[in-house]
Amino acid sequence: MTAMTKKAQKDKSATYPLYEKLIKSDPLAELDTVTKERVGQLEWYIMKNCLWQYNSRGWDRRNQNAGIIGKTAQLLCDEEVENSTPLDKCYWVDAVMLNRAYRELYPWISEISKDEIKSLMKILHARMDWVMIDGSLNEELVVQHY
Amino acid sequence: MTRKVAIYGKGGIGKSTTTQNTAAALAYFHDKNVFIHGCDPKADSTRLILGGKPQETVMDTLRIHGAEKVTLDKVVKTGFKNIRCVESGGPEPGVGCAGRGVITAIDLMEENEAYTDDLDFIFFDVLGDVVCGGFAMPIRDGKAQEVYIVASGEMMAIYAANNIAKGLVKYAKQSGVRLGGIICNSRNVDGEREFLEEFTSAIGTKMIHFVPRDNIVQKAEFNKKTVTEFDPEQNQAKEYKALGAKIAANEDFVIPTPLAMDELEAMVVKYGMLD
Amino acid sequence: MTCDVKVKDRVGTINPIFTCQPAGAQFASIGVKDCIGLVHGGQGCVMFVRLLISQHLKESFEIASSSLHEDGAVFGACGRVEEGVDVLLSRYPDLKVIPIITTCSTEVIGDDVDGVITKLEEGLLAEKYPDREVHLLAIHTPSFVGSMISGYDVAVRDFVKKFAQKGEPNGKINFITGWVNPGDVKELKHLLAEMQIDATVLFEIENFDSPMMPKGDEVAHGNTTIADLQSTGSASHTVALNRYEGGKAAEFLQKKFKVPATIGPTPIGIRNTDSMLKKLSEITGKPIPESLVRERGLAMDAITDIAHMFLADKKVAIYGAADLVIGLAEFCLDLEMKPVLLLLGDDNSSYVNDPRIKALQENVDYPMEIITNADFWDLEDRIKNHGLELDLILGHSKGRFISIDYDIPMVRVGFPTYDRAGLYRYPVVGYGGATWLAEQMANTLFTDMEHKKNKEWILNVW
Amino acid sequence: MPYHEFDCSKVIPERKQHAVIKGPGEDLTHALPKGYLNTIPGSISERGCAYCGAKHVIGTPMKDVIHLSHGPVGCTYDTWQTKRYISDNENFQLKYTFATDVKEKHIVFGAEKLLKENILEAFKAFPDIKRMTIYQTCATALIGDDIDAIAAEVMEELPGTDIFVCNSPGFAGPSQSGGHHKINIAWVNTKVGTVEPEITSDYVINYVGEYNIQGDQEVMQDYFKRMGIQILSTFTGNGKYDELRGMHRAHLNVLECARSAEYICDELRARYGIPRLDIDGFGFKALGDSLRKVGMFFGIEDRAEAIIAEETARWKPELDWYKERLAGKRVCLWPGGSKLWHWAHAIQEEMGVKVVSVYTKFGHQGDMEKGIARAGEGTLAIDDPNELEGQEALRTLRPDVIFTGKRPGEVAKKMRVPYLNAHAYHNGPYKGFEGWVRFARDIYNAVYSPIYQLSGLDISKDEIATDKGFMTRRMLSDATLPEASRNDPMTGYTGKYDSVSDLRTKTYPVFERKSSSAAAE
Repeated sequence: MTAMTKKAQKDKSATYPLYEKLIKSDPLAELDTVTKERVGQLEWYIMKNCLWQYNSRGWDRRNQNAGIIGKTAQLLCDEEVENSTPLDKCYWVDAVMLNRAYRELYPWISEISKDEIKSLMKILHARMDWVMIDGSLNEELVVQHY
Repeated sequence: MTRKVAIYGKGGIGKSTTTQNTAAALAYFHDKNVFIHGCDPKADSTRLILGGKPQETVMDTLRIHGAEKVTLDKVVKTGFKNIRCVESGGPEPGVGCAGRGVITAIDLMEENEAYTDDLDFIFFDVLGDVVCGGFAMPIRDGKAQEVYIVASGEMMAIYAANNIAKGLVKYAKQSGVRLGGIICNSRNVDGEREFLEEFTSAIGTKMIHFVPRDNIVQKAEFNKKTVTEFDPEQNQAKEYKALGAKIAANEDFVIPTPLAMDELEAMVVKYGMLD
Repeated sequence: MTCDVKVKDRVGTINPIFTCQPAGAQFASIGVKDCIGLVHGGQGCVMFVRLLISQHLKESFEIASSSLHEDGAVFGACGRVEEGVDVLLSRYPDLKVIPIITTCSTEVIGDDVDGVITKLEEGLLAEKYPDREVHLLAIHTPSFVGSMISGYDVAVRDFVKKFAQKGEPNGKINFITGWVNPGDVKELKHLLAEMQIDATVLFEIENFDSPMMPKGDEVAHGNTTIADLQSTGSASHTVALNRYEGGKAAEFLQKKFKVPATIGPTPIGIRNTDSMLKKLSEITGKPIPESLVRERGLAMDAITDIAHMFLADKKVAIYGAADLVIGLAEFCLDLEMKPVLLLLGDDNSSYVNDPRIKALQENVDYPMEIITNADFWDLEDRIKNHGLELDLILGHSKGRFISIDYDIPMVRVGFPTYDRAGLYRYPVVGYGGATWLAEQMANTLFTDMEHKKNKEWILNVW
Repeated sequence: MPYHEFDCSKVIPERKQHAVIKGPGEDLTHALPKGYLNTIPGSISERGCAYCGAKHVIGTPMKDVIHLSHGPVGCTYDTWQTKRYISDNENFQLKYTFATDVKEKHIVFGAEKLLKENILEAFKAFPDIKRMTIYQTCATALIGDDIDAIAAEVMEELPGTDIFVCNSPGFAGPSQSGGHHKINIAWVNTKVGTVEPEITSDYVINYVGEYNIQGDQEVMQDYFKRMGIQILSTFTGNGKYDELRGMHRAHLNVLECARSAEYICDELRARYGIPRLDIDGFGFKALGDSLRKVGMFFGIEDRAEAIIAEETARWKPELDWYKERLAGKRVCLWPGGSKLWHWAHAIQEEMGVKVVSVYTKFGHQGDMEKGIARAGEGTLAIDDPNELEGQEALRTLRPDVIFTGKRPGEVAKKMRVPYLNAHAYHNGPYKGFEGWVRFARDIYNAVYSPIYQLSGLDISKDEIATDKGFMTRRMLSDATLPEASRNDPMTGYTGKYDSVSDLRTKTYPVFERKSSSAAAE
């Protein structure tokens, strides 16, 4: 019953950080067609099937992209992935799904070297930051409250 | 043909006193048929005419008995010289919507055809400043056609007058309402007359009358009477008689040109009233 | 006296029977041709009312909103009316009439809609649309006054007030139907035609039962024209069937244009239809033709089959618009039924003085309750907690769960009736309406007997 | 920017920025309409108000609560019984609605006393209900009644009752979305953390942004229960007031409709460190992946796989039966918010239809981003389409079916385009594996209705086939299919009319609990 009368944690909605523009232009623009092609495929799958990249604020999207794409890269390279905290675990879960889909849909992944994978994923990360944050037309990304 | 007059002015400037004394003078000296509609939630616009008789306000009647029970015999009282009086009434400060009360009360009076053709004057005595749509009601379509602003030489009174003029401009086009002039209810401050004359001409109107300060007004009020009723021989009664005559004869009605803040401040500085 | 008239004894509303005034004004507005109402208030005041009406009619139609947002609520929103009128005119080339319908929010902030109209007429209309016939009118329907019924009443009056002109007497009568269905208008026009009476019908909403055409180009709309409305001032007489839904307009025409007014009866049931025809005959000098005698005979024949055998003594609760509820109650009494509870869903204090209600009070010989300003809890509470027993409920769809949860058969009648198919198509007025109502009630009771195994075998022979 | 300008909107140029057609090679940095801006007066938008967003959409699905609106009766009446969010407690929230019935005198003198009497009356009328939500409306917001103060007063006087106040008047924002937002934040600010819930599983989630339309929530709940997951609360469909006060104790927020629901999840993440996982209950792949992810988070993916296998085996063949017959059918998508993206890609992949347009009624740019990304090239995307734009689009796109609301559905009907109710569904639920087949069934039934075939015939000039007494959907849908398909013994959906009620009496496996400390991480 004491619980019933307990007051809610009344702190007002937190103020969230603005974000730095990192990517100044489309990272795919200058690349060779093969790379374009491959990153395009990886991006296509995310845009059609995933929701994690759409968190409603820019700073949040930045974390999501880094967390999930980063962990996916590790998985694709058979590296250990940190998932001790609940938040990490969420990133990891989405990364695992992505890892599976990529390996299944894009056989070329198993044919290229780990370094190539890493650099591809780096470009993918930059590309996702560009499409979802730095190049985005969504005017709400900079709003600091919910 | 009935003249519908709205009296505006800063709170505490003496609107109600001026309105009632002018109305009494018009009725007594000029034999005019007058109606006063108090549009102040405080409902103190008619007590001098009614000799302090308590008056059930329109909104109280509506609250207690319902809108369809609001009838003239319930809410319209007749006082000195058959001046008919109605009070809109309204909420305590800080609750509800007093502006809505003004709108509703005037609508109800019109529905009940309270403003009969035999009237020479209807005075709407309106609370302080035009704070929201409701308090502009008396200067809207088909309501008052002429407005007089009660002011004095005090800075705040002039600010208020200027604001009211702004509100008036907004409605002038659509409803045809015009400013008839500024009534100076003197506070005996230095340069008052000059200040008001400069201000009034600056906003494109005139000071229609300078009502000097005279304690007889308070004395009459103490007896719940207008000066005219209390003692028509008093000088102050003559002042109101003169004011009434000027209003009755008034023919220049204008759309005012309110001053910008800096102009107004310059003028205030000029008359050294920045304290 | 066994019939009491009471006011609901709670201040609040649990499951409302009515909605607010702007809805009534909006329903009236769709009856006018080349007219789009502009509701001055929040968007929900239009979005949900359009939904409500379209659920009932299974049709679409246009009503616009001034889309009041935060800024407008604080700083006044007349500008949004000006913009709204311009946007409507510029996008709907046939648009001629724009009623500006106020709501609670814009009445509270005190937007001067009448003033804006003057401003628009001298400004926008003169400058941007000089060669176009456009009429603007203000309809003040604050939601905190009356109900959708008074809103409809006010709107009908304001349309008439805006357009009516005194011209050469046109020998027509004004025929104000009240808030009815397309099927009712059709039936009423049929009766007028049989009587050979030339009438201006307010409002012509027959067309809201409209077809789906192979080309896919059909649009449903009201058919009362500006000319119709103008002519109301030159009519020889006004008949307003419903006291509370059109009465104001009739009174206005009488006062302003000296057009004599007859108010009522709501022609529900045989007797009320008879007296409507009688009054029409007196007003116009036209005789009641043989064809209607026969038509009436059909109704008598049909009703005789069911009244004393099946309907007699059935206890009925009726809720909704006062004119409808009273008319239905009167008809039920002719059918030997027992209306035991009438719920009039708004706070109109003049109901108690309605001669029809007085007549009920003087003549019913069993306990009857009439509640004004009623809500559905007045009905449900009596059933659930005070042992009220009913055989039948008459009313609109919003009361459906009382019928469902307490297993009481219900005939949908009134507005809205979205949970039954096509009811807008059938009249409840006139002889046709009387037949339809009586047979609906009978069939509904039959279905219930079978569903409850309650002497269902009785229908083996009939 | 590939803006699309409607002929009917040339006179209101600002509309041009609200419609785009995504061209070849274009992405979200090229194609995104403006969104969630003030509505143009008189444009005849489909938007509702912030009051309905708070009370009608988000608040009312809460099932064990008296929902009281403080204002004139209309707001309450108009929004009452216009939705299909059911509950497993006899639909109390659908059946009962409460209005303080504010009249002129209350407007002028204040309505706080009236409000208090109302609260007491309502609790008196329903003695078993101890919880209440109160919603401000335009009128009471303008006169400035202090609803919170009155609520606090009553809670003092009636121990055991609890009242939630949502101040979201109709004019608060461009659309209902403003109200969604306000009620989310108000709930987390005033109610979360005021009850300590009982934890009965190692795996505890809040299911956020699910409103139990025709039973969606109960379908998803069935899967979670089969996985041994405790749903601490559902925000708000079929949800309990006190369960929602205990949201702070979940291990994971599973988020379905990301917009306003996202705000409460993110606040819970910031204040209580509960992470959020976005899932998607529509479509076999999306739903399967969603269950896998939740399972994986708790280390019980095998339980998810078992369900996916079982459900897919049961329903996939029926889905494919429809897919073959719906191939290439053109669909206009005009839901309110989230279904825009939940459906845009999935119905193309799994039902074979082609999405030719994605509209959002009240959504933000973030919603449209998903819709555009998931829809194909050349899809027309419109933010807040108004009456004329909607009609113009129908004329140019010529879809076989439109998913939209009831009233726009009537417009489509007259233009001979069948409609499915995108907000309340036709014969849902549409979530879950079976639900997805029900959705396909409804589309098929709409598209191949013999009546729609007949309605196009002009008997005054067209050829009339006098040799036919009837046509079946199958005759129409299979006409051009290969022999094998035409002889397929399958006939589509084989489930019951009511696929939800049985779930309420179902028994679930009991799973052994680990030590509660391990569970939290």
